[in-house]
Amino acid sequence: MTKVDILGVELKNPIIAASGTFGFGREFDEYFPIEKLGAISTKGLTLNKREGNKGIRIYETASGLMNSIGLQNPGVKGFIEDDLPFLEDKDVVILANLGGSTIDEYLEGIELLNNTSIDFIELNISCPNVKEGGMAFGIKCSTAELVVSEAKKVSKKPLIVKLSPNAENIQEMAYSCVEAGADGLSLVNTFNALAIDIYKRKPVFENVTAGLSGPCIKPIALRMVYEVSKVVNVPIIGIGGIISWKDAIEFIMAGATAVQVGSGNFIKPDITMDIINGIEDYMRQEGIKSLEEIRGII
Amino acid sequence: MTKVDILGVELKNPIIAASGTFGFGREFDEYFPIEKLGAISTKGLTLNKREGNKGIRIYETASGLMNSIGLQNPGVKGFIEDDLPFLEDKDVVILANLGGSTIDEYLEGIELLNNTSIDFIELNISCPNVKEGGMAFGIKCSTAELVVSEAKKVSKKPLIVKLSPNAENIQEMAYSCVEAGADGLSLVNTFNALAIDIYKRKPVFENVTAGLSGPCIKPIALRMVYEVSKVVNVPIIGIGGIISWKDAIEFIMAGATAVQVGSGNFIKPDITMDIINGIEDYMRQEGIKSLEEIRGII
Amino acid sequence: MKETYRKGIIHTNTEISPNIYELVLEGDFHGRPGQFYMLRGWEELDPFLPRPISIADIDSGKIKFLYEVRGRGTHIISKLKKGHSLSLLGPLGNGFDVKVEGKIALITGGIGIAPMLYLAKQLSGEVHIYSGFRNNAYFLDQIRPYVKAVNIATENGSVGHKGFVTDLFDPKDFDLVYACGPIPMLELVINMCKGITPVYVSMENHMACGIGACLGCTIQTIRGMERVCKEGPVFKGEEVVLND
Amino acid sequence: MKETYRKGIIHTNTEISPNIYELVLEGDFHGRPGQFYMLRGWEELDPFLPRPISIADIDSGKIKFLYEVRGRGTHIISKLKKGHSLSLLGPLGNGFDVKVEGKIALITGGIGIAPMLYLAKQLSGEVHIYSGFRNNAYFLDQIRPYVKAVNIATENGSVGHKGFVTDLFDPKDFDLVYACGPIPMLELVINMCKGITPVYVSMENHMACGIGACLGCTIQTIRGMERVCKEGPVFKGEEVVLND
Ligand SMILES: Cc1cc2nc3c(=O)[nH]c(=O)nc-3n(C[C@H](O)[C@H](O)[C@H](O)COP(=O)(O)OP(=O)(O)OC[C@H]3O[C@@H](n4cnc5c(N)ncnc54)[C@H](O)[C@@H]3O)c2cc1C
Ligand SMILES: Cc1cc2nc3c(=O)[nH]c(=O)nc-3n(C[C@H](O)[C@H](O)[C@H](O)COP(=O)(O)OP(=O)(O)OC[C@H]3O[C@@H](n4cnc5c(N)ncnc54)[C@H](O)[C@@H]3O)c2cc1C
Ligand SMILES: Cc1cc2nc3c(=O)[nH]c(=O)nc-3n(C[C@H](O)[C@H](O)[C@H](O)COP(=O)(O)O)c2cc1C
Ligand SMILES: Cc1cc2nc3c(=O)[nH]c(=O)nc-3n(C[C@H](O)[C@H](O)[C@H](O)COP(=O)(O)O)c2cc1C
Ligand code: FES
Ligand code: FES
Repeated sequence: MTKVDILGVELKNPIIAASGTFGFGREFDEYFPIEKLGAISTKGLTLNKREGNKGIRIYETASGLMNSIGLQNPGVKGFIEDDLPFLEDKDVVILANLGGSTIDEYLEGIELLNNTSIDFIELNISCPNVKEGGMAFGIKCSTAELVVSEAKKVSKKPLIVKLSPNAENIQEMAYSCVEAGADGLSLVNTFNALAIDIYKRKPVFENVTAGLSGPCIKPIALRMVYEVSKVVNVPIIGIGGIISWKDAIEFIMAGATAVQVGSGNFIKPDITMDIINGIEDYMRQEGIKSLEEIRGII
Repeated sequence: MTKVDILGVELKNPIIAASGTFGFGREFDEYFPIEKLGAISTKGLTLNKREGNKGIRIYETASGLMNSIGLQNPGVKGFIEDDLPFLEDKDVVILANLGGSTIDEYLEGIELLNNTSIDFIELNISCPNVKEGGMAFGIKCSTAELVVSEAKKVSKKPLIVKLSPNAENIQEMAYSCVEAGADGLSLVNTFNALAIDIYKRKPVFENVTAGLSGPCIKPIALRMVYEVSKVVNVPIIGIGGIISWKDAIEFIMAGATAVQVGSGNFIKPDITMDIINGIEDYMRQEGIKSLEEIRGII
Repeated sequence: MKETYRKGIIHTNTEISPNIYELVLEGDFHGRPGQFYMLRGWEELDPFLPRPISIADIDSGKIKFLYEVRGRGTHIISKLKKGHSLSLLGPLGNGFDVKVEGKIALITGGIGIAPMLYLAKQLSGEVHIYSGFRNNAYFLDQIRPYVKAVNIATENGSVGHKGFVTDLFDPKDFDLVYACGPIPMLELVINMCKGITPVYVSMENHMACGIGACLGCTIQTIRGMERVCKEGPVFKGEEVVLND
Repeated sequence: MKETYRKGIIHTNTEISPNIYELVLEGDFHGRPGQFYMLRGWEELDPFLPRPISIADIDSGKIKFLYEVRGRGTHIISKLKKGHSLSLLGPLGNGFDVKVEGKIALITGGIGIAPMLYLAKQLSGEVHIYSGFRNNAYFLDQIRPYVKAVNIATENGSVGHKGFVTDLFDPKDFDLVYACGPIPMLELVINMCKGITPVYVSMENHMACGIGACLGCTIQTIRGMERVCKEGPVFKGEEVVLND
């Protein structure tokens, strides 16, 4: 009943664990069988292993949190060798979330992933672009287009581009990415945000700003998904502050084919199971046979 | 000790009641003497009286709220006749918050306000621009520049431009507005956001989207104030989710000369008094003689 | 100066019917029938806004509220126990006029019964109450001593008339009608009374400030948009423009 | 399958020293000394994250926590009363190794004493505890029966030695040291023990998931970044890279 199709891949349900909040699934599999999820987006990978950022990495805000993990990850090769086999043993759809600070880095990463069993590449274009002086690929359409079109040329996997809410214009960004070859879009990544330690008179995070996520951003993320759904014809994965089945249904009604749950995993490791059950109950009560019936209905 | 100077006007303290959350001060004056505030920004005025929007106008979200009041206001003339006299009787600095959907509307409003005792015009450029097809003046630099430079030509009052966080690039927007003649900037206005009634299968608000405010947006607003303070040399008024003296100090450390308290007024009518007292205590404890010492210190 | 949010210490907080709670706070509170308080039963920022709740009764040193658990705010309040405190602001709004005479009908739907005990106590004319509920009648035992007649309707017929309370009521029998309840009921009552009996209705709307400043709670009236928290919550029936 | 967040019914929640609370929950909980639980004393979204708190003791049908009220989360928990419930996830982390022998020193600073009762109970060697506080000593009475010697230092000298607990302690006297407390104290203990006695420290960091997935709680070790919630909270002193 809850199953959805994304670019020919069937998900048991529209609930995907969001990148960076779910590791590679191992820890959560101790709390519930992760096969019950629609899909899993891996911790953000980069071509080479990264240690991540120093200093405070997590800071609580009103109904949300800021993070500055700095893409600590084992590198694409490390993932393929050490983490992918675990996921392959499970019957679960996999999005390999891939970041990079140069286009070459992305392309090499994609080439390594091409020969694996992952289902989708989720291209994270929010990482600081070293060549453009630290500005992320995901802010200006022109830079985003560049990386997406190159990635599309190389990728043998369906390419989902993960948009940043810091993009100058989310509709134009979505449109540009699709024109450049994106097979699907996921949005939003974290909002660029600031916190200050007023006694130290310094930013809380060593990098000054950090990424805001959680229920606090939901109303903005939902608006962006809605706006994007008006200008593109590819599947959209909605992300941002989803912690209940009601939130998930709102994103679907705004036009999303599936949704990702990120920070919500921190308040209850099996929150995704509650969400899936809630969606099933709701569909039964409302006599909805397929989520297609309500997708983009508003 | 807490006093601050904005463009030659002295405020007793850096706490300003934000537009639209404080009416014209009358209701709050029953709970505390509004003269204790640094300043008051009036309910958003338009040249002509407006009835505002139909349907639900207020909707609670996680640590915040969405509003779609639709600029219900008595019009500039109505304000001057019926509300300004009340404020003139009080020893309080006044920002007349002015919106408009055409440039002419703004200019006529400014001309009427020129001959009054108000201290600042706070130009709200987030209203939908009728000529540009509903897109707000505050999204693209080019449109913002146009209205600001025309307003500056006409205004005899210092002109503070209130920026929208929906601007494509907040730094470029700030820079453009100052180039176009803004004497100061205030930011942020509400974030464009969406909520859906999943049982009615319709947006909660008749206008589909509405403005998000409150503590949920604070980390993003603070980042924007910080970024803007790096590119302009005019006084900045920080706004967004301020509900405690600590929040206010964060905005000052990020570069703000003063701050506005909006949604916070809804959780306690005299919350601004708690904030002012808190700032005084903090300054004493930390041996700070003037807020200049910590402005933009991070 | 009016008083800002103050603490009220909980004396009792009892579920008197499924999902319906009676909350009694200790302290010296005041207010007129039909006025309300903004209640905050939490210190955190989520839920963000306080909740408007009518005065159900005021006695020396105590105030009573009657509330239905609907969403998160009322759920939290329902968990508070004796000795806990909550914050409240009020009294707010205009309230019902009690300096009236003649035969008066109070018409309520569901939790709309909340302001009626305090109102009935203060009215001097002959008061009849007509109360409709979904399944269970509640709070009427407390009101009974202050009214001439109690009429009950439930949707499932478990108590009183099976059907709507408006089936029981004839405006021609009364000089004045006060009503509180869901909009469709109020609309029906207003239409029934049109040209026959003056009717006043207590309106609801989402609120932020509760004191008239944010313009969030306005409804359409024949005079234009008016604030439920300030010009209301009690409006003359014929002046309210309902168009759902 | 591990158990997700479960409810614990509050048996007692007592302020045993200013701002220091002892919380006892009813239920069948398990865990090793040095392990912790994530606690959530609220259903709302603000505060958003659960709070990591060490196991202070486990008895049949009961678990004990000792916590200091620092910010909003611990403040809310401190207001909960008998009969209320809170949600908790655990046990989490590695914990202290209790299968050790010889003379063992437990060194604590402030609320770092929290895991030591449960630890002392399970250690079989000769245990001495060295506890530093700002003003008031607490929790030691409960620990006393399980240790050979109790040494106290307070910053203001009100109880025990005036000064730091590290003044009282000589690593040469011990075969093993377990420490928990503020970073500067841990750093000092690690340096004192270097090349003399093996020392294990319990580390703290802001946490989101508590189960090893978010990489929010990592600290630098000689092997690279490691997770306090998974590889820790107990680390071998010489392996921790401290550079404040
Ligand atoms: C003047 C006035 C008097 C009232 N008196 C009573 C009373 O005595 N007893 C009682 O049970 N209820 C009363 N209500 C309705 C009560 O305010 C709502 O049921 C309550 O706010 C719902 O909050 P919640 O946390 O349960 O729901 P949520 O769904 O969590 O509320 C979310 C937001 O919507 C608002 N909201 C939701 N429903 C309503 C509503 N029907 N009216 C106004 N705001 C709403 C809430 O205040 C909050 O801001 C009154 C409303 C008004 C305007
Ligand atoms: C493994 C471990 C075991 C702990 N055991 C205990 C214990 O037994 N007793 C006790 O009193 N304290 C213990 N702490 C510290 C305790 O977690 C913090 O004091 C508490 O989280 C502060 O929350 P708050 O709501 O009071 O503060 P707030 O300032 O509201 O907290 C805001 C955020 O910062 C985090 N945070 C703030 N300070 C700390 C800190 N020192 N360590 C970790 N996160 C922090 C909070 O968890 C929260 O996410 C332990 C910490 C860890 C990591
Ligand atoms: C701790 C943490 C780490 C994250 N790491 C990544 C990442 O590596 N790659 C990525 O694309 N997004 C990452 N994100 C963003 C989330 O996948 C998600 O887009 C965002 O948090 C918004 O969703 P939420 O509000 O449900 O958390 C991270 C988020 C958090 C909180
Ligand atoms: C109910 C409401 C009405 C508002 N009306 C106006 C307005 O008329 N003009 C304006 O410039 N801003 C208006 N705002 C925006 C606030 O002035 C402020 O910029 C915004 O709410 C962010 O601050 P906060 O998080 O402290 O509320 C309104 C905000 C709210 C909540
Ligand atoms: S609630 Fe703000 S005007 Fe009524
Ligand atoms: S708290 Fe998430 S990895 Fe430790």
